Parts: sequence; structure tokens; C-alpha cells
Amino acid sequence: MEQSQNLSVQKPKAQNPRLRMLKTMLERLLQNKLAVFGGVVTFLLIFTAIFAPWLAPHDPTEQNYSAVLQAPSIEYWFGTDNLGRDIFSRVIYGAQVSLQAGLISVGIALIIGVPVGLISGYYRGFIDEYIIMRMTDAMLSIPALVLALALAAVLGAGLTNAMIAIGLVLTPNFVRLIRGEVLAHREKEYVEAGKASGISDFSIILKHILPNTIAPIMVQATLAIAAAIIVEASLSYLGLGTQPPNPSWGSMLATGQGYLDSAPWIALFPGALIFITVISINLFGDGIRDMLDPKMK
Amino acid sequence: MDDQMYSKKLLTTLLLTLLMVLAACGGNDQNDEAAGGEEEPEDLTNNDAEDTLVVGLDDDPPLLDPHLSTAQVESQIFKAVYETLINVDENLDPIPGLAKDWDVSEDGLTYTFYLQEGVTFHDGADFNAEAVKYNFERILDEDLGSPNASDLRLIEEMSVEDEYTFVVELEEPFAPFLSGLSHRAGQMVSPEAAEDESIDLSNEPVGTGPFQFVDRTAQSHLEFERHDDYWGDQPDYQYLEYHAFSNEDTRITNLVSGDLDIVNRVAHKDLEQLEENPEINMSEEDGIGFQGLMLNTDREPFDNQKVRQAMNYAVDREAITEVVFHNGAEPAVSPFAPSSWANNPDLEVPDREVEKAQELLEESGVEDLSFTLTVSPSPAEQQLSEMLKSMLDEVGFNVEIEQVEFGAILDRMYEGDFDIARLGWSGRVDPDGNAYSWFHTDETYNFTGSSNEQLDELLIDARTTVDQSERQEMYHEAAEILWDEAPYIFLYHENDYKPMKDNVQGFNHVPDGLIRPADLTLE
Amino acid sequence: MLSFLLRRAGLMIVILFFVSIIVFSLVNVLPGDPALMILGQEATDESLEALREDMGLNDPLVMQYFAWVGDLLQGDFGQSFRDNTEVSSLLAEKIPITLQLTVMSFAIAVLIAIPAGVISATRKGTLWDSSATLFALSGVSLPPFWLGILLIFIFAVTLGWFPPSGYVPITESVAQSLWYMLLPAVALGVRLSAELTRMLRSSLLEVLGSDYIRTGYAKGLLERAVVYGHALRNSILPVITVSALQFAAFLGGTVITEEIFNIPGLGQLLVTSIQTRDFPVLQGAVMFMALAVILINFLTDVLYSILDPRIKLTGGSQ
Amino acid sequence: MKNTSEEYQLQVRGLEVGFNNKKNFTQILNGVSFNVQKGETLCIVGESGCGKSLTSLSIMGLLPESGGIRSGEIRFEGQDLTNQSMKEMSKIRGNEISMIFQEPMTSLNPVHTVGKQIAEAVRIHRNVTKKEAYERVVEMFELVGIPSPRERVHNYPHEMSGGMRQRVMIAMALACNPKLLIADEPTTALDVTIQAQILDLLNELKADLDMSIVMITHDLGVVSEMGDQVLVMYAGEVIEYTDSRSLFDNPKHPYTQGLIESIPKLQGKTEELPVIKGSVPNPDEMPSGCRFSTRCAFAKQECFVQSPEEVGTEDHPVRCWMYSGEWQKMTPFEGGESNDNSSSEAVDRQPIRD
Repeated sequence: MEQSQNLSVQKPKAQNPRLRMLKTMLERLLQNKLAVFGGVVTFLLIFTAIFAPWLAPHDPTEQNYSAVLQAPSIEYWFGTDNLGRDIFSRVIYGAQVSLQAGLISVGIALIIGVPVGLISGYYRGFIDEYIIMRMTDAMLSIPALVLALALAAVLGAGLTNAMIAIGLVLTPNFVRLIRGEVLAHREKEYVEAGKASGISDFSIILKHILPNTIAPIMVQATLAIAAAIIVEASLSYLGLGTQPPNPSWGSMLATGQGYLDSAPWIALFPGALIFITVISINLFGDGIRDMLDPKMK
Repeated sequence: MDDQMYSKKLLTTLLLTLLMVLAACGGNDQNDEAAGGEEEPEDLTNNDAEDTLVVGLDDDPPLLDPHLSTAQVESQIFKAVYETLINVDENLDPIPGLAKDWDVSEDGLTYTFYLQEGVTFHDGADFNAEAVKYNFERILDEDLGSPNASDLRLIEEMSVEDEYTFVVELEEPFAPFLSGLSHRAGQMVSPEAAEDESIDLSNEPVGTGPFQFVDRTAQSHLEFERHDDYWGDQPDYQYLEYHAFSNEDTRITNLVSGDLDIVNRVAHKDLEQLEENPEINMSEEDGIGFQGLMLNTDREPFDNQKVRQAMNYAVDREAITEVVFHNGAEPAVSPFAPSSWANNPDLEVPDREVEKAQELLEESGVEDLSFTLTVSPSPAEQQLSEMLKSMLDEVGFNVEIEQVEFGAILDRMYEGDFDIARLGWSGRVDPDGNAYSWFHTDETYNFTGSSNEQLDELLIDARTTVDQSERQEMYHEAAEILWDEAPYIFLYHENDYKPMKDNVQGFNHVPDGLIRPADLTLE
Repeated sequence: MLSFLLRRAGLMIVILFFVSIIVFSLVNVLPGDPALMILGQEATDESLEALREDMGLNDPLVMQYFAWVGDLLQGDFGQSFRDNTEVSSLLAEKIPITLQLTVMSFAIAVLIAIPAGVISATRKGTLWDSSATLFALSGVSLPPFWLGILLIFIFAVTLGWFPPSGYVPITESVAQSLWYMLLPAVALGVRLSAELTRMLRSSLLEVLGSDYIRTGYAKGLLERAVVYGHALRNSILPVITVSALQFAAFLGGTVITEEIFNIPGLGQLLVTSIQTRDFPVLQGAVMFMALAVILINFLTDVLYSILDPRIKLTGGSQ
Repeated sequence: MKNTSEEYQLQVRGLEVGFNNKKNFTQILNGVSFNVQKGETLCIVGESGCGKSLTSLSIMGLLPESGGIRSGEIRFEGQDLTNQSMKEMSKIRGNEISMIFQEPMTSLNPVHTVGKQIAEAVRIHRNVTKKEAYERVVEMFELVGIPSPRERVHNYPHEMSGGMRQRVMIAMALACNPKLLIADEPTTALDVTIQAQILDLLNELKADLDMSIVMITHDLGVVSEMGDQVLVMYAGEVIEYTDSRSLFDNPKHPYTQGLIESIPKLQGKTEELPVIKGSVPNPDEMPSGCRFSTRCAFAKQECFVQSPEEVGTEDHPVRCWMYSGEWQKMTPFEGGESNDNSSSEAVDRQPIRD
């Protein structure tokens, strides 16, 4: 009771400097032109993905056998593929798949990684040192794509399974990051004080340690989304990700590779979109990192 | 431990190289290491190009032991290193192989083979009736577990009449017996090599063929050399190599601008381009296989015949052969290719009839028409499956495509864990090979779970009848039953294409799709 | 030094133990019956059961695990389901190919990154710097498969300078082998190169501001000698650490690069083994890759201690 | 100035140095001039931020990239160093003019042995073999008093103590027999006892090797031990310039006086002056009048407005209004920042006059 009262009293006071900090942070972000560029493009991509049905001029799965392998034209801006489907529309819908894959797999990694990292770092001990940490070491020594590939093979082809596989593969990164942050914070005074005043471990972790780890988690998560998009595209390229006829940039690339000489647009457009998406998210993530802590660079 | 040491060494080397690179960079400019290599992409081989024929295969042949072999691509290799008792010509009629002649008794039960004389295996062993007997026994040996034993299963007794005469007694007449001997079951391995524990026939084949095995680089290529003691005509060239390129684009590139001389398979999307290329000759021949959809009749909705029939009308076979195969395939309605004597000309390829399909679906009363279509993840398969989905969804099905590796598809077949699978057959010389094991109740490849007594009877009669016109009747009828039962949706017969460099001559296009390297000459 | 090595070796073994558990459990939950895989389509139930018994597939999983690890320790990776080849000999065949790709792309990465990083750091704020930074920024976001396809399209399909894919063993023709491997090596190396450029730039900037660099100039060294003789070696240390940490990702990149350029290396072996459910090969390839990553990291620490005399390998975990 | 330039080892005239920011040029050194005779030690004294180090770096041609000499000349044996090319400068540096730095801990490259680093300097300027260069290093080690020199050449910097490292730096600087040694706070980072040893060493070597020294320090204790001539700098300007005896006996500028008063309290590493409050103003907030006016206890109103000229004798110039004819006529300053923070003690003090 007492605590919550304290909090409510402190809040209005605390808000001002916080607001100011937020303002300077935003200013810092806006000064970083590349980050702004990345953010704007990322936003546009999210917008495109959400409003794909209204933006796409054609049904992305509609086949037109009389317009197979057409070069870009006014009717088909990015040309058509080997089944006469509109590549522009497929690329737009592909944004849905890629962004979804990036967000959900990172979400999975966070859901597993954050609690494990928090608990492991807070309690330390044998399980932390010899099981969890060595397990993350082991997972990190297997190349992410290889592990994702094997996991996706175990789970079966498909976007959902690919996202689970990617999420699992990304998890150890978050476990390590969060554990490191916890280790840095658990000896701090406010944690000691909390312990001394008999606050439960659970609320110390949740109320005191977790908020302090949010900034680095945000940065890592943003960059992990970019990585996840690449892995998803790789899995789809290898046929283990999104299943046809759903448009995925990776599988479009795989189809297009066979037509590089006769219909290069099939591969070039989705590939360019992967690149633009990943670089935008990376720039945006770098920007957030610099915003939160200019020295971290 | 050896391998760990090995990898350790490799890594150390890597690290040292890294260091050297760093050091070199710190010191001075570094030359671009590729500066010297501005040649054309040629020379896969270190053998003399003039005297080497290089064949491009679509896959690495796993098992080089013909008696254990199941993969189609392995048969390509066998044509170099092994020989069969019986051969087939361009019309798929039997011609002499290692048996220079044979007699079949009136009742079709006794086969007498008169063998070529003066044939030796590559390891020096003599080829004779004992060797044939050894081979047959090897195939029938349960310990070996030969998947090709079924071709010989009806043998009741075999005897060595004299050194070059071999007699086989069958339990009952078996029409496809000879054609089986033109395939894996008729391939003769060296008995000495087979007995030798130190020789692994799966990796180092020893036969009587025109070429003998030299070396194999696993999952990459195989090298052969002319067998100097070959009993027949000596091949035109000294060295023969098989290079595996599972990637169809790479395979074609290496034919067009690399040093492949002939290729066993080509993606249909590349047909036009290759036909236009003046330096490439393309040989085309009707195929003997069939391709289509395997329906699981033990599962809903395909336990309903009307649903299955609806599929027959829902698919547009012409569109498929045009878009996916660039007209390099024939629409199919039965397991027998149009060129086969077993083909039923009365069965015509129907147009796509959406309304009829929908009617049939309505009649069936089945409401849940969603299912998973399992395909292997090759580009053409993917393209095909997407077309099928589009066509089937339109009449009311709800198709989900699932890409699964071929091996895993087979796995699911055996466990009956599938709705519809894209699975076809490369075909056999005798129509029995396209029908019996696929559509007879509970036979090896009848994963559909379908069973039709009348069909079973016909298929058994057809294989135990010797007279071809009688057999033809039976197969015509069988095809009609299959169309009506529709446990399998026949889609197309793929034509066989063999593109080769224009200096490759003498190619004899047998519809079994096998390249007989000894026929080829290099100009 | 010795105690450090022992500690690190101990840690390596523990990590490898966990890797082996991951690899083993992955494969044992993969769908597919190894016995069926080996015997093929026409196997009888009896022969399948016999083989399962023979392979120990009916034993409890723990027993199977120890049997597998026991074989591994004796260098026995098992046999391929596909063609019965020894997995170890398959690996031995494929590793040099991947190694060639790795070394070439590493060399390319370093060849680009060192001048780019140096120019960018020593000519800070110039157009050179901006170009190098742009390269670094876009390079890290270029997925190797997309870059690979782009390179194929430009240099193989359009210009016809390079073969679009394929591989020539280095034993057959060195020049050809390098030529064939050049595009893939670039496709794989650019990302690392960008990463290294970025690292090297910031690391070099830091070092160039340090006192001993001023000392170097004060004793009469020219810029070139200062940068290459003093600054580079010091600034490369953190870069080496980063590239070692990147090695896992780099090795992962070989998988997709080999697929795109159809190079019959370890990566392609791995993909094929997944596709064909060839478990022993899959296990062997993954185990080897993890071993390589772990060893590289270990060797990096050793290398680090050689390059930086301040570090005495006396202890401390990572 | 009676002496011709040839007699001077080093002659600095009207040196103006500053930094290029995004758009404008921030000037730091404002017309610095001084001479160093052969065999003489000149000490440059001042707080940090006075421009001492910048002066020394200008001589060495080691200004940071954004820095630049706007005008003035630096003559070394008659030759103007400001218009030498990089290449020519590198022939002079470490050879004719050497420099030792404040931080012996960080001024040596940690990844090379000390011997290698010195040998490198020798080999740049002398056409000798590696072995000969190492011999020279050993010789230098003996000279600067490093025990068991033959073993020590193979040490890495981190294996040596701070004092030893500074000896290494000295050995490196002197390895090519320079005519001029610039020592930038060579003892600041060291313990007091070591400081004395190093200063003694420098004095000895100066005599033995017949070289000139420019010693940069904030510590007048060092000046008293080393300096023949002393240059007091404040905020980029020379405010007083004389021989060390006159300086201690008769410091003129209030700043110098403050410095001298601070001596007993100034120990070791701190550069905060206990007597004169405040700190050197930022270059972009320079007072328009006398630069010291903001901290000067005696400042009159005009001091804040107009910059004083250099006055006093030729042997002892000083930049302060107090010594000009106008001082008496100037309006005393009443109230204001500078007096607020000057202690009563400071106010009591009277300027010492001739």
C-alpha cells in the first residue's frame, strides 16, 4: 500500500524530467537522418503490409496463363511470374509475410528469452552457470541458419513452424543479453534496498530489474527482426518457409532464380524489397540505439 | 578421433591463412588472386577433353549396386558399367544383350538363355551361366533385401545347362519377365567382386560393360575408363564421366557453356532456349512413365468416388502441359503413354469441365473439401502445385500445398499419412511395370488404398498372359476402370529430352530415357 | 597460459556436450524411420525390424545417445543412409570445398575491409569516408542469397564473365577453381566485409586518437607507417574478436551461398541431408560446424594473446 | 631582439593557431613568440587550456587534423617549419626535434616491445641495420639509467613501471641526438620521487648531449629546477617572458604571482590553482579585454574592455595594464564577478613594482 502511495505521489514530479529526456531522445533520433529514413521506410512497409488488399492492383495468387513471364508494364508494374501472377501485388503481400515473420519470431524469442534471462541472471547458481549459459553457448555455436533449418525440418515446412524455429534460434541472444543486464543491475543499491525491505524476488525482478533492461532489449529486438526476416527468406528460399502459393519474398526469389536469363524481374524485385526492408530496420535500430545511449556506438 | 584431428588441422590452416592475409595486407598491396583466371568456364575434368565424354545427371546416384538400386538416376550409370541379359531397342522390343539369344517355351514357363561367349568382368572374372545363376541368387537372397527381387520372384528353378546356356523355370507364366531382365534384375555383377568383402559394390561397381569404374567423388562425380577387354565394339573415346547437378540451371549452363556433352534431364522452361541454340542438339522421345496425383482413398473426402471423379474434370491438363512443361508433355488419362501398345485410344483427354466437376461434388454430398497437397519442393513441382490449387479451389476444393522432400513423401506414403501426394512413375518397358504394382490391391506402390476386384483380376491376367493382343485388351479395360475409379488423377506423360552438344553423335533415343554411352561418338 | 588453455578446453568440452545433446535430440524427433530410409521402398517388415534392432533404434534414447557419442569420440560419425558412405569421409570430402569458399570470402572481406576501414578512418569526413560508411551500412543488410542472385544476374547472365554456378576442384585447375568460386566468395564475403569495415573504422579511429600514435609521428614516422605499423595492429584486435563471433553466422552463410551457386560443399551436404532425412550426415555436418565455431573462437583467444602481449592467458571465463 | 636568428635553435614569431569547426575558425594561440638558444632550457608554464601543448604540437607539426597554423613562423635553425611538407617534417621529427609526452603509460604502443619501438625511430633516421639499431637502444637505455638494458629492450611497455617507461620515452626521444627536445609535462603522471629523478636525468642529458629543451609544465617547481628561460602563457597568449631567476624574484603579472604563490600547495597531478579562483575561459567565451581580467584581483574597468599590449623591458616583457603608463588613470572596478570570488587575501596583496 505504502509503496503505491509513494509512487502516485512521485509520478507527477518524475514526469517532467522524463518528458524532457524523451524529448531530447526524440531530437537525437530526428537528427540522425539515416535513422529517420529507416524509420520512415519501415513505417511505409508496415503500412503497405497492413493495407496490402487495398494497395495491390491484382490478386496475388490469381493466375493468368495468357500473361506468363511478362516484362514490367503498365498493367503489371513489376512484371508477371511463371504462372502469370502480378509480381507487384505479390511483393506487397510478401511484405506481410516478412514483417509478420520478423515480429512474431522475435516475439517468441522474447517470451522465452526474457524470463529465462531474468531468472538465470537473478538467481545465478549452478543451473545458470552450467546449464543455461552453456546451452546458449551451444546453440550459438551452431550457425543460426543451420539450426533454424534443422528445427524447421523437424517441425515441418510452413510459415508458422518457420517462425517458431527462428524464434527458438534467436532466443539465446536474448537470454545472454538480459542475463548480462540483470547481473549489472542486481548488485545495485536499489535492488539491495528492495531485498532488505523484504520485497519479493518476483517484484524486484519485475519492477526494478526489468525496466532497466528494456532499452537494450528494444535495440536488440529491432535488429533481431531484421535478422529474422533474412532467415525466414532463406528458409522460404530453401522451401521450408512459407508454402506456395502464398507470396513470400524468399520463395519468389527461389522461383526467379530459374528465370534470371529470361525473366529477371521475378527475382530482382522481391530481392530488392528484402534488402530495403532489412537496411531500413537496421538503420532504424541503430538510430534507436544511439538515441537511448549515444555512447553505446 | 581422426576426423577431429583432421578438422583441427583444417582450422589451423584457416587461421594461419587468415593471419597471412592480415600480415600481407599490413605490409603491402595484395594481388587479386583471381586475376589469372579469365578463361571460359570449361574443363570440369582433368582428362583429355578430346577423349572424354561427360554426362550431366540430375542427381547423384546413391547406390551403384544394381541389385539394391531403386533410384532412376542410377540406371544411367549402369548403362556404362553393367550389361543386362536382354536389351531393348528404340521400340522397346527386346534385343540381345549378354544373352545373344533365348527361347521361351510354349507355356511361357521355361526360358533358355544362350549367353555371349568371351565376356569378362572388369576384374577379370569370366561371364558364364554360373555367373548368371550367382546373380539371380544374389537378387533373390533375402539377406541382401533386393528391392528388385519381385522381377525374379516367380522363378521356381534355375539350372546351368552348360557354360553358356542357362535355363529358368517359372512357377507360372510371367509376361514382363524378359523386360525385367532388361532392367536392374538382368544386370550382371561380378560374382568375385560381390563375394569380396573388401569391395563395396554400392560404391565401386564391377560389371562387364564397355566402361570400367575408376573413381567416385561422393555426391559430385564418377569417373570411368574404356574397358579394354570389352567383348563388343570398343567405345569411341577413352574416358567417361558422370557429373551430378541437382540444380537444373547449373546443369544446363554446364552443357551450354561448360564441358558437359550430354544431359539426362532438362527443365522444361529451358526447352525453347535450348532448341534455339545452334550448338545444342535436342533429342526428343515420348516417355514411358506417367505423372499425376495419388489420392488417399482411405481418407475423407477421397473415400468418395464422386469427389475423385470431380478432380478428373477439375484439372486443366492442357494448361499444365503448356504452362509448366512448355508443351514438352502429353496430357494423361491412364498409366500408359500414348506411344505404348497398351494405351487405350478410346480414352480421350477431357476438357476441363468446371460445371461437371461441381455437379459431381454436389452429388457426392461431401461438405468438407479441404485437403493438403503434398509435393516435393522443386521449381516445376511448385509451379504445378500452384496451378492445381488454383484449378481445384475454383470448383470448390480447398487446397493447402505442403512442400516435402521426396524421401519424406515416400515416408508418408508408407504410413498412409497424406491426403494427396504428387507422385509419379518413370515407367517400365512392359506395361505391367506401370500398372500392377501401382494399382493392384495392396501392391507396393498402391498407396491410394484403393481396391477393385475386377481391376486386380485384369492386372494379374495381363501379366500371366503371353499373347500381346490379349494383354492389350486387358490393359484397355484396366485403364477404363482406373479412370472411373479415379484413385489416381493422371495428369501428364512427360516427354524425354536429351540435349547434347552438336559434336556428340550416334545417340539412340530409347524411350526408357537411358543414355547408352557406348553408342555415342565424339566428332 | 597452460591453465588458461585447460580452462578453455574444459569449457569447450562442456559446450560440445550440449551441442551433441541438441543435435541428437533434433534428429531423434525428426520424422522418418531410418530403417525404412536405408532399406528403401520394398523392405519387408521383418527386415525393417531386424535393422531397427541392429541399429539400436529400439533401445532407450539415453542408450542411443551414449552409443552415438561413443562412436563420435572414436571418430565414427556413422554411415550415410543414402549411399552407405562413411559420414567422416563425406565430411572430409566436403570440408575442403567449404574451406576454400570460407577462406576466399574471408580474404575478400579482409581485402575490402582493411583499405575501406583505413581510408574511412584516416580520411574521416571525406567522400571516401562516406562511401565506405555507405558500403558498411548496406553491406550488413545484404542477405548473401540476394547478393548472390544479383551477382549471377549481373556478372554471369548479363555480362557473361563468370559461370553462374558450379564448382571446379582446386586440384584440377587452380585458376578455374578460383574463378568459379569468386562470385560466391564475394556474395558471402561482402556482409562480413561490411561488418569488418564498420568495426575497423571505429576501432581505428579510437586508436588513431591514442597517445602512442602521436609518439609514432613524433619519432618521425610517416602516416603510412604509423597507420599500418602501429594503428592497424592495435585496432585489429577488437575486429578479430568480432569476426570470430561472426564466424557462426558466416558459416551459416556458406549454406545458402553453396545452395545458390551449387557448390558441393558442407552447406549443400547439410541441406541435402535435411531434405533426404539422411540423419547421420546431418548430425555429422552440424557437429562439425559447431566444432569449427567453437575451435575458431578458442583459437581467436589464443591468437589474441599472441597479438596483444598485455593479455596473459591466466584465467577468467568469457 | 639582439640575437640573429642563426644563434637561436628555435625561434617562434607571432604564432596563431586554432581549430576549424564546422564553419568558423576558433583561434587558440594568439601571437605567441619566443626564442630558444642553443643549449638552453625554455619552460612554458601555465594551467591546462593555456595553449602550452598546442604550442609544442605546432612546433612538431603534430596538430590534430582540424587544427591549423593561421599565421606566424616557427624557425628551427633558421628554417621555417610551418611550410614544410609532411615528408620533410617527418625527417626532422625524432631526429632534430624530439618530443616526450605527459603520459608514459599510453604513449608507448602496447603491442610492440620497447626496444622495437626505439629501434624503429633509429632506423627511420639513421641508415643502420636492425642489429645496430638495437645496440643503439641498449646504449640509450644505459644512458637514461635503465638497469639491465639488454633484457629490458625485449620488454613490453606494460611490463615496466611508469618511471621506467618515461625513461624509455626519453631514450626514444634522444636516440637520434636531437638538437631540440620538447618535453610536455614529462613528470606530471609520475610519483614525486620519480619526478625528481627524471628531471635530474633530463638536466644531465642536456649537458651531455648539448641540446636545447622546451619544457612544458604547469608546475613552477619544475621550472625552478630546469628553466633557463620561462614563458608564462595564459589563454593562448604569452603574458610574461623572462629568465627563471627574474621570474621567481620578481614576478610581474598577477597570474604569475598567483602561480608562484601556489607552489607549496601544488603537488602532483592537480592543475587546479588554489590561489587564483576560477579557470581559463573557453576560447569562444574569451573576454574582449585582458584575457585574465575575469580572474584578476586587480582588474580595473578598462581591463575588461581593452587588451593590454606587451610592456616591460626587453628581457622581461609582460602583458598587463599595470605596467603601462595608463594604469594610474584607469577606473577601479567596483563590484562584479571577479572581485566576488577573489579572497580577501588576494585583495590585500599589492602588485610588486620595479
